[in-house]
Amino acid sequence: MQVNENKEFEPLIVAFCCNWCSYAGADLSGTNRLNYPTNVKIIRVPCSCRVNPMFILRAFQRGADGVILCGCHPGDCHYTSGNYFTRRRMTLLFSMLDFLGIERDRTRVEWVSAAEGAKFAATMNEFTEAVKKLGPNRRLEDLRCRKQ
Amino acid sequence: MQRIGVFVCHCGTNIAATVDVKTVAEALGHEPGVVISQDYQYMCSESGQNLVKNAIKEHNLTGVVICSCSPRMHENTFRKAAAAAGLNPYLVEIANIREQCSWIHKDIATATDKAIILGKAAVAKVHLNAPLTAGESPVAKRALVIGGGIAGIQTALDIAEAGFDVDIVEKQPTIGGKMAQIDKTFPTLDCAACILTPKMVEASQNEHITIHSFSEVTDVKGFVGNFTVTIKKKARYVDETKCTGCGLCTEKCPMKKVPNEFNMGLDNRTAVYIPFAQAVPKVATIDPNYCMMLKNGKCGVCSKVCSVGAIDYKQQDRFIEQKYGAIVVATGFNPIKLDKYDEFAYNQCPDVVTSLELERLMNAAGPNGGTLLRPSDKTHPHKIVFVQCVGSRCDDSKGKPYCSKICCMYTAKHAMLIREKYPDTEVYVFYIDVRTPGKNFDEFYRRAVEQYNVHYIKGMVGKVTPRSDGKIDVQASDLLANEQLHIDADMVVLAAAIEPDKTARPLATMLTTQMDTNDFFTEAHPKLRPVESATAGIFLSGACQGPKDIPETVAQASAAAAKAIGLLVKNSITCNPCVAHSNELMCNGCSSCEKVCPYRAITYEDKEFRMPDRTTAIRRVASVNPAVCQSCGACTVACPSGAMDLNGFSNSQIMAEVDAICK
Amino acid sequence: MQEAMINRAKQLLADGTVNRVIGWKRGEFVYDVTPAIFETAEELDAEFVYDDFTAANVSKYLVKECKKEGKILAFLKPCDTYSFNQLTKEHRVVRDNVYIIGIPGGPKLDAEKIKAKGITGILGAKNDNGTFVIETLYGEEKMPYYEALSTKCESCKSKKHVVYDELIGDDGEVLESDRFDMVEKLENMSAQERYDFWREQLSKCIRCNACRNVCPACTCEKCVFDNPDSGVENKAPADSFEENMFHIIRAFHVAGRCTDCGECSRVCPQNIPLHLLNRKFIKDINSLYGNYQAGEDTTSRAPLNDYKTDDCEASIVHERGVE
Amino acid sequence: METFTYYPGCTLRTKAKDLDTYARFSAEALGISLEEPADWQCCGGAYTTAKDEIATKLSAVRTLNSAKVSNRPLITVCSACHNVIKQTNYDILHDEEVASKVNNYLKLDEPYNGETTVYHYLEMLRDVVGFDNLAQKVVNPFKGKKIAAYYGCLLLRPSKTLAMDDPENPSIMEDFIKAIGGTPVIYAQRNECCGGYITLEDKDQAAKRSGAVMSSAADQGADMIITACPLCLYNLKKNSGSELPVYYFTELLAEALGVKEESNE
Amino acid sequence: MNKNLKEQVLRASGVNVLKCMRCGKCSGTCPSYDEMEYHPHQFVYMVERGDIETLMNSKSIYKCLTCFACVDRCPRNVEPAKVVEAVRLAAVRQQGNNHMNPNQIPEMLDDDLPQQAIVTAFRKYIK
Repeated sequence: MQVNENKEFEPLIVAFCCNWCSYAGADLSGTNRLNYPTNVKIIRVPCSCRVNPMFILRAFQRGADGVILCGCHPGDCHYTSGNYFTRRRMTLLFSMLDFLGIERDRTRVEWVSAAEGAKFAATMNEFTEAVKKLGPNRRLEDLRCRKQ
Repeated sequence: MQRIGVFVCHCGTNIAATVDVKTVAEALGHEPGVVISQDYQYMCSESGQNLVKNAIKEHNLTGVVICSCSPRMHENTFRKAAAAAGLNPYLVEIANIREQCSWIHKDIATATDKAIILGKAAVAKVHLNAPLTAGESPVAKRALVIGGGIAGIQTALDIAEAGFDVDIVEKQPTIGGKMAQIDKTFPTLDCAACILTPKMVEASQNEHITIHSFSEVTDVKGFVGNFTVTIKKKARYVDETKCTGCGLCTEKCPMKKVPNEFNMGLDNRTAVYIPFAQAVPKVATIDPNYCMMLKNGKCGVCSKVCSVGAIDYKQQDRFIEQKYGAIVVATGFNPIKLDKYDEFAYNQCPDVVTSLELERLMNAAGPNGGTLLRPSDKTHPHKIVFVQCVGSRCDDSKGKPYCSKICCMYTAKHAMLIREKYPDTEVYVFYIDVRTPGKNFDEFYRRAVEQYNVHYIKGMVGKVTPRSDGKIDVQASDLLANEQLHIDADMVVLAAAIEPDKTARPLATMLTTQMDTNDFFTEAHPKLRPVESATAGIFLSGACQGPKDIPETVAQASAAAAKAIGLLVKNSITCNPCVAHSNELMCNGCSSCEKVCPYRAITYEDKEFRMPDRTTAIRRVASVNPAVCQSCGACTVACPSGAMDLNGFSNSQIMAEVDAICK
Repeated sequence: MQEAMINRAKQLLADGTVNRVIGWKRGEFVYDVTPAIFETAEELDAEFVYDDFTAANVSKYLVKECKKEGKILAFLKPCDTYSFNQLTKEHRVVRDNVYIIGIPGGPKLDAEKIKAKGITGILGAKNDNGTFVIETLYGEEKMPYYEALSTKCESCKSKKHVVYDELIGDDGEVLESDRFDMVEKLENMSAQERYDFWREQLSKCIRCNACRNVCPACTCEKCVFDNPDSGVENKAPADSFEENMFHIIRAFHVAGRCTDCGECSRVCPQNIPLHLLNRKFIKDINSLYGNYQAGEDTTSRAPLNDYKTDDCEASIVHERGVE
Repeated sequence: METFTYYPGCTLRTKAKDLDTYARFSAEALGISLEEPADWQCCGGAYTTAKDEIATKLSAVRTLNSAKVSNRPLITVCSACHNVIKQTNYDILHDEEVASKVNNYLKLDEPYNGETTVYHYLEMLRDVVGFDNLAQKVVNPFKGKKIAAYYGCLLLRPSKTLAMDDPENPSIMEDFIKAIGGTPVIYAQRNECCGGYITLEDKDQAAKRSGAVMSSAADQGADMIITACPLCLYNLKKNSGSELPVYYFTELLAEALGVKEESNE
Repeated sequence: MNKNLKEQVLRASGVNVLKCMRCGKCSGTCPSYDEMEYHPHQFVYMVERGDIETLMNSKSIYKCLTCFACVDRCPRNVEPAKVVEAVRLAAVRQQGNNHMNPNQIPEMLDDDLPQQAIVTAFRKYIK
């Protein structure tokens, strides 16, 4: 994302949300008119376990400043076990990104149920703020793709 | 060449007040492949839908993007509209610009920008959408009920009533389950046998019902509509088709010292036995652990006295295989073992009994012919102490964390029946809470207190000390009086917690259904789908899903039957076409996908392939059963080569969305 | 050793147990030893080599070989047997089609390290009590033995064969090794230092795919980076990110499957320490989900295809380590 | 001959010499060598459950550490010592705070981290010697004797920590009785408290408790009662008002093994 | 209610009093029940309410035998005996509040009394 000297840095946040809990939770925060920043753009997936590490890396490559993955709470997965696999995969992936020196606050996994509209909004506010503090993602970004 | 139509909804002012819909439509009109981009007041209204339909026909659209409310709301509406206009319904994508944009943002400029980006992502995705057709899978018109207690019997009767064949598999020699052991039922005090046995007979006589007694399920393959189940018919050493149930063999059998499990071991039976008079099927069974003929080849009395020649010492276990469309689990419960709670002296004193043992002690067909006598000396007890919550409501390290639900009511029943029949007997009930939610339940408990003078004491028994004079010292707290009591009781009755039958856990593995940490089957949804398991085609009936009394069990049994019938009436089931599929050319056959599939939808086969160098090779490749796949996508990430992909949420589709958002 | 191997191979060829042998032969230089197939006793006598430069893991070659007619004899070093087992677990090799002779492993030598000492024209070498005596075109040279060791042998994890039909020489034990020391050292650096370290290393990558081609866990019919449907198809690094992406994804794909054989780093022409990425995953898996050694057996579930309901949350990454 | 570190405790050196002597001679007869650490201290008699008590745990840790240094399991025989030492060891193993505080205090050559295995003498008989082997070495069996085992509270509880036997349905002492040829008597009060140290200031309460134990055992037909605890023995003998004879289990063991006489010499 | 005292008792005992379901089994099994003014279940409940001083001033804290019957038998794993011990420690740790004076000991002794009883009493009664 662009850094304008006059304007505050506005990070681009990609949020992957599972259809059954977190996407519904995001809808609920809409229904309840709970604000969160426009920086957050949601991509719907059937289950958090559908999220391939490649999607996350690609988002960073193309200019995302933060990627957050939301799924059902452990034990509540619509597919019973999907989020347990997600948890292992993302733990290891994030640990690897951290190992490569990528700021660890750019990635996050959060469990948000369909009833947690307020938690969804609060999480997005908080995460956007955290990423904003880090500034633009330079370490993982593909320079070619940066907007002029 | 793609021809995509974009339709931006105002949703009255819901969207239009914060998102400049005209600008959104205008901007998306410039996206590659978009041939028409329109906005409208209410896209979901009939005229809105007509707008979409007409555009599809007029512009010969290959894809449609609706910018509107959440797809969870109207995705189906617009898919149907597209189908009506001749466009494959899976070529429709929704951009959620209401719940995830207009409703949460205030600034029109930034909200409009975001709506455009969300629209672009949907356009990018729809470019890659493929037309999908829902597959169909046939339904075998036969149901299996596992467990022949009241839950299984009721489910089977209801399914049979609808005209479908149904098999009951029961591991005991007779159906009837726990209810057959119960004396009277609450809150009406009618006799359990009087209401259960007619149902057992009805089940045995129903032309649609086959009862496999003394049998177990040993293997389950397949999926909804198409299960193949292996049933082990254990050798009972008696030819079921010949035995008339006359009982002569049981009279003559010389081995008479076998603990009678039907009477909770309170008396003995013979090695060849019929569990109880009204058993169904009324067929004898030989217990190989005690039969002298089977153990050392000496005896053969039963064979000699049997006039129809039904005894067959050479009988072997038999396996039968059958196809089923639906499976209902009704494996029921058991009281827990009380070894851990010997402060109540259950292992030290025969006059400390469980409630189920008390049922048998009071039952007319029980060891004492219906007269309540102490097991130790067959004398009449004059003072009886009931202890509630033994092993229920415990910390995980100490017992079961749940309330067993039925104990408060059956204890009130026992107390009342004893006071009714033996007014000279004093009855004490130690309780933590008396839990009586249910129709006429609290009234019932109050009758025990007010009409029958049962002493309900809030507190808990802490130590039971049997004495040589036959009395049992019961040391307990009375919390309301703030006293420690010692009662010289003649009998102590423990309300043991109930737990799922031990066979349930291996069965759940075979069925790929989920269980909770207490081994109760998990329902598909705790409120809205209480009698279905998360695995399609597997239904839950009775206490296997959680503690239940008889009326609840019967209600759930009928509900499970209704769900099973709803499946069996279909000739075939439509499958969700958004399922995983494997590209055989790239598949490694490594089994990673299979390991993460919660539905066992993935199987492997060795297939012959023409290789690029014109040779042929046999390779192990995965294939997904579309009738079983539920589209979670776990396999797609487990697959290293990207051979496994998911219709509707493919790698390239999601990647296109990512690119569009990050552009 | 070489002679014993050739003799045994000849016997097995002669009695029909196997119809070919996978071993190694020498290329242009004495240290240039590569895997090769031998079908006759004569070929064996002529070219079969096993010496201190024979480091290559032949397990991966068996993916293709075991699909052919007849049984093949493979000589596997301890580390190679782990790879073989892992491939068996993933149904990539057919155990019954391979006759395995376990042979004692390294330590093997790295010619690059010798050359780095300015020693050229190598003709042969032997270990003389910790001193490495190298015979060259220009006479005898000496260097400390351990300085010539292949990186992958410096921290050997096991001398034990986890699968074999017979052994030549004795079986060893699983070793305590210091293989995670470097990973730990990196973990203790600051994020900026780690980033700088990896940026420097990964920017050397020329996407020659040698790591992928040698890796016994990378046996995909078609690599995801060559798959047009994957959305990440790319054959060469166009920019710094794609090197990151390639190596992260490659490491992720072999996480829980990598036996830590070290071949990736051994073959990298740019000397990128790629094995550190794999070891990072192994170290994390061991500490978060319990010790796991890929290839130790053929039945256990790979950690990424498994879970426990009380696994740690991903936020553990944020809570531990150096910022 | 297997060797163990043996912790007698203060009482076994004074009022409960019998418990100790018989234990030693019996062990020798069973081929087990008990080695006493040179400078043991009193365990303190009671384990303090409070998390903020560190000083009261130190002497137990010193004992545990001396067993660790000699690289042998630790054998105790007095129920109270066993309880204190076992609970302290559990704390060190399961509570990092306790472990670090204790080690900060003690400044041992090498920190003690719960390495020592603690056996009660009865556990040694069951798990090391084996009751079957013991039975074979018995020369004077207690044939026809109805013997009631008294566990009291300290041997069994807290059961999670002591982990010797089923706390409500123990069998180790009954199995011991069977091994020496006697007939065990099961009675409900065998795992209830004798009154313990309350005897110091409330003889009535001690009498009530020990009386309940003794009458329950007598009621079930016991000829004698055995215990592993000096304080139990005291309460049951002095305070219960019962005539039922009370012995240390080691005394019966020594007699069964035929070493009682030499122990008394 | 004294918040500090409550905190101190909860911390020292390590007991989560909120797990109690008020069944009263601890008091049902307690061998010292009749000697106590406040009974084990009351200890748990009063600590939950923060009413510690009443307990500290009661003789009940010296009547617990620490036999752990309540600890082992509590269905909820609450461990009442540890609460009693923590309250007693809070009491005896106060200046001049030792429950026993070493000078009293000789008169308590008899020929057979094992010193185990005395060392135990020191642990329990004196700071």
